[in-house]
Amino acid sequence: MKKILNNPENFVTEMLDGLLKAHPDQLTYTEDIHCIVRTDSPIEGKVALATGGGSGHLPVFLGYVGKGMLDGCAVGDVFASPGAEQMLWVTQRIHGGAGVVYIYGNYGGDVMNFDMATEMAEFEDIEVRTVLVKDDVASAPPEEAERRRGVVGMVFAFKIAGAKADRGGSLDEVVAVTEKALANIRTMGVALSPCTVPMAGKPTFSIGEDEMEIGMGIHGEPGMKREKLQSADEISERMTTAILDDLQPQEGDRLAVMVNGLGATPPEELYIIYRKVHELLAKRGLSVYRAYVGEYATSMEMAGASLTFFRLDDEMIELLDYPARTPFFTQI
Amino acid sequence: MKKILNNPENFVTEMLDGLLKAHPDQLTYTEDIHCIVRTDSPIEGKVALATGGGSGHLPVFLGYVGKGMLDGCAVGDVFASPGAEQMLWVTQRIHGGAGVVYIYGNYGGDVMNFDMATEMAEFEDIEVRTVLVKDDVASAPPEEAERRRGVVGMVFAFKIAGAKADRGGSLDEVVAVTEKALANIRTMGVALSPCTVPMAGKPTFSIGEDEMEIGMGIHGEPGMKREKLQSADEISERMTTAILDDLQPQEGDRLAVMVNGLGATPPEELYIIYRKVHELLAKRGLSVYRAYVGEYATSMEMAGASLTFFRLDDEMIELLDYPARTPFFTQI
Amino acid sequence: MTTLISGQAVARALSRVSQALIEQKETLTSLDQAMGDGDMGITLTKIGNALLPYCADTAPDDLGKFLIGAGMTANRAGPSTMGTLLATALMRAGKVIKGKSELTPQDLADMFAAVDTGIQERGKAKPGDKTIVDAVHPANEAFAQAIAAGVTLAEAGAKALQAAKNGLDNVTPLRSKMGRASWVGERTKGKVDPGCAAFVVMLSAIIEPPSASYSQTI
Amino acid sequence: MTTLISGQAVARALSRVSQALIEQKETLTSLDQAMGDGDMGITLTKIGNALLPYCADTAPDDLGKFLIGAGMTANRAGPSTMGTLLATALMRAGKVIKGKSELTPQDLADMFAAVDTGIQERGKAKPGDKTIVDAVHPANEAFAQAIAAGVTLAEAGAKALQAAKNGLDNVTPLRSKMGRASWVGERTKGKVDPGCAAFVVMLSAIIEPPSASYSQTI
Ligand SMILES: Nc1ncnc2c1ncn2[C@@H]1O[C@H](COP(=O)(O)OP(=O)(O)O)[C@@H](O)[C@H]1O
Ligand SMILES: Nc1ncnc2c1ncn2[C@@H]1O[C@H](COP(=O)(O)OP(=O)(O)O)[C@@H](O)[C@H]1O
Ligand SMILES: [Mg+2]
Ligand SMILES: [Mg+2]
Ligand SMILES: [Mg+2]
Ligand SMILES: [Mg+2]
Repeated sequence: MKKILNNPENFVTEMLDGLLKAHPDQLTYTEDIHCIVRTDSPIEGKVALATGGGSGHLPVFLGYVGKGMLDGCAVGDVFASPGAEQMLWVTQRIHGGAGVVYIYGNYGGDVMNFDMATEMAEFEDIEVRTVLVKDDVASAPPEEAERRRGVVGMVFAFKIAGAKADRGGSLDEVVAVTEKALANIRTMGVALSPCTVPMAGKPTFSIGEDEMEIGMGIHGEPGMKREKLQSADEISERMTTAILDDLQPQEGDRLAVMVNGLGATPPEELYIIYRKVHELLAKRGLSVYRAYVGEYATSMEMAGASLTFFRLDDEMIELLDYPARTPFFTQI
Repeated sequence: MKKILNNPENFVTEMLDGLLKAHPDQLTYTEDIHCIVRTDSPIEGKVALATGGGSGHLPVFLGYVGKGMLDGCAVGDVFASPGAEQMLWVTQRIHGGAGVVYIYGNYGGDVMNFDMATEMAEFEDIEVRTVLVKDDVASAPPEEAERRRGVVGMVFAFKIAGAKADRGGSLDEVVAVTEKALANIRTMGVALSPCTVPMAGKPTFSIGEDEMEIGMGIHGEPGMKREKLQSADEISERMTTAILDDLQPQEGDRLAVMVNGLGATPPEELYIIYRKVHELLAKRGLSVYRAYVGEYATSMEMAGASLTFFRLDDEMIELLDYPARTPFFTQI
Repeated sequence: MTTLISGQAVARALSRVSQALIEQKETLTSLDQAMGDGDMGITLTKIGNALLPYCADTAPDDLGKFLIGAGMTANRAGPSTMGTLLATALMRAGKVIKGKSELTPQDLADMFAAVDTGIQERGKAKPGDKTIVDAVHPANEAFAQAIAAGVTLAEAGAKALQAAKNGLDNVTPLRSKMGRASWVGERTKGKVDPGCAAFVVMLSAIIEPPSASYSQTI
Repeated sequence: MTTLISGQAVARALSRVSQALIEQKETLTSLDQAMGDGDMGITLTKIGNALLPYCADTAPDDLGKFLIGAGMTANRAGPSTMGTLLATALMRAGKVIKGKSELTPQDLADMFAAVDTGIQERGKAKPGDKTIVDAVHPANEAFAQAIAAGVTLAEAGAKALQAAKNGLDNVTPLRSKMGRASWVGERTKGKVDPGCAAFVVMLSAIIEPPSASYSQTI
């Protein structure tokens, strides 16, 4: 896969420079360009929300910094965690006196660095709480759910936490509602082609013309299994079943559904998937309250898609419907 | 490039079915599922706007049907014009008594079919006007500008026309303001990889690992020239210069800028392009009033990007800023 | 004695055209990929697949109505440039023989002329622009001349086909000036125009089996 | 007479480690692509490239401060799992020798033990999870034993390296239980853990030239 690049070493810095030039009304940075925060931060009295992680996943992570969602983001290199110091800078800048919640994916590097940042922030009397996203059912069986990685389901967590914080929720309330949301969110995905880390210059894995990876990671790491490429309907059914088996919803439950493209898969194909998913849910007596079809968390130019279900109740619906505006996500 | 498909023959129908299931509050259809209209159409007294064209370009065309933009869209097969009958159905359904404007790209098949539809609609006393989009500077020299094809610049035309119509503009006024907008809109693009029409099953063209197409078409048709792949900065400069030479803005002019991904090119790379473009414009004393970076018109899984400049005046700014909400485009 | 072409023969000819378009799908797609968007084989196959049942199910009593209906079917099935021009051709050909149930060679010549004019009016291409017009127009002229000279239908058909092929060859070295191919510019030089090729495919199918045998089967 | 390791020797060892990480970029990247995200070579090269000027520009007077500073530099340059563990290792090693400007073999053993504990505390991996711990922990134990037995530094280093290599081999057949590789599941069996490999690279660089010659150069 060919890329439009300058020196690969400057990939992230140039990307951020372009992003700040394109959205000067919404985003700025603190200390270092790799520490993105809202222009209106800190917001006094509001619980501040931060995330962080490797680059190469736009709109994840920093694309959700904005009104009704996150306050700041520590930006790592491609597929690499940001450092603890960066996280501390973001934390200091967005803290509005009501505490900070870190919401991010369950990856070793990120966990270690956010833990280091937490220790440093608490040293400065900033109260920090962590909510880890572990939504990928493909990454570990239910009995080892704690080991699961966090993928695109985090976008729903950002949305719910952001709405709760914007409406004046306390630190405890924001943490509780985000954990409740995540307890009801599951994702499963398939990859059809690999992606290329600009500095590596070659694809992360290679895969045959008629094969697919089941349960790939959003960093291009191989999935659990490699299989023959299936039809859109088969893939949709497979993902739907895997999630429902894990989430165990009741007939009559309302869901938010997200069909996420990993990068190279066109929106047309995502809607073909959505069609089948909608049909399968209807058969089980499950209704779709809101559908999100598009690119919400990518792996550069990887082809493939993931499916996320979020079981809703009235509280979740109110927060999901709450307006938001970021450079990549606008809901009215 | 691998695709997530069922029977390729059903590609468009299944895509539309999924889309209607995902956005039942916003979209519905008339007579045939390939004729997408707003759920609230016809809107009495409002000038109605229709577009049409081949599939495979989401969000173009039908993705811009919604409040503050278009009223309806005739949907063709992948990269193929819709038929005259479909266009007529859309026209009949959206007509709110104030006339209909067809806004679409300058492609032979589409022109012939929209012309046939116009003849049929006028037979039913529906006043129809046509505004052809011809924004691609790479497709013909300035002296043959009438021959140019329409690409992603049409999104700005939809936005301006949609705002004018929503604010109560008359048929003449909507046509005039859309033509004025288009006189100030230019696009230029490069492709790095081809795309595959599902029913053809093989890529439209083949291209070497170190090559790029200058001025490709959004249907995967080859461009004017094939060259060695350049750096992001070189590509950005090349596109910027080509457009500015043609548009000839004055120092101090305000522009809307769109960096559009063709499908497989990640948002990160689009921002790297935007960075350079912003810098080059600043050097020429041109300011960016609004930047749009993302996928606004794609060619399935083609890698590459296009750049669009839209020279603004106060009237255009007011219309550009006007809110809009469609399944693919929300602006507040 | 004037050769008369029955409605059944017209329906069979249209079926052969449909069949030929389906068979030539790959070739036409490849040609269109070289300087267009690669959809031509697909579109024309769709049209062929729509016309086959149309021909089987529609009584060719009024050949005018029969062909106009075929044109509308074609436009619904494949409204690309080539599909729309084919639809236009069928409708224009139908118009000039409204009400007739069998055709004289002169009717065929009138239909051919209407097709030529119709395609030029709808598409606004001129001879030399490197489009289907460059095959249709000389073929029409050759056919008219042959019919006027009173040769057999088989000979007139052969002359028209030769003229179409020559027309295709004549424009191959040129730069395409209309449609998508015009944007490919210089790179179209030396490449066969897909529209011309499609027309040769269709015309070959019409006169094959050779039109001499038409009179036997009617 | 007790061998004493000078600050300069420590700085040189850290430079050699940096150099080795840069040189092994491709190998480490390939290993990480097979069961991770393929960034390890890149991250460790970044750290190497940051530590080289750090070693050149920073006086190793207080070796504690020197190593803690190196850890912070490493975390800034490459905060991936391996980078963060390396940073943690440097900081923990620095802590136990705070204020010292030259080191005894026992200091080295204390540092090694702190590194082992630090990595396990930060990453929460246990021996057998198939992580860097499976190379570090046995190497630490072998080194401690050797030093306690009073062998030369060169011998102790060689023993530690051998233990690290054995540790790597021992876990290769196992399934990875921590980090990204754990999600690859069964497919990690039989593949070398990239973290173990990186540790072998680093340890080899520390004791190369063989630690016997340390005492000559100090
Ligand atoms: N304006 C025109 N008039 C007549 N023929 C045209 C015109 N434009 C293109 N053509 C013919 O159409 C062919 C392409 O047909 P097709 O693939 O259906 O076009 P498209 O994909 O652009 O809709 C060309 O090879 C040419 O012969
Ligand atoms: N929790 C952990 N504790 C110790 N070592 C770990 C842990 N998780 C992973 N590792 C080690 O880290 C290596 C991968 O490092 P790296 O590529 O930097 O990880 P990542 O890309 O996931 O940040 C693995 O080979 C393993 O040896
Ligand atoms: Mg990593
Ligand atoms: Mg076409
Ligand atoms: Mg074509
Ligand atoms: Mg890694």
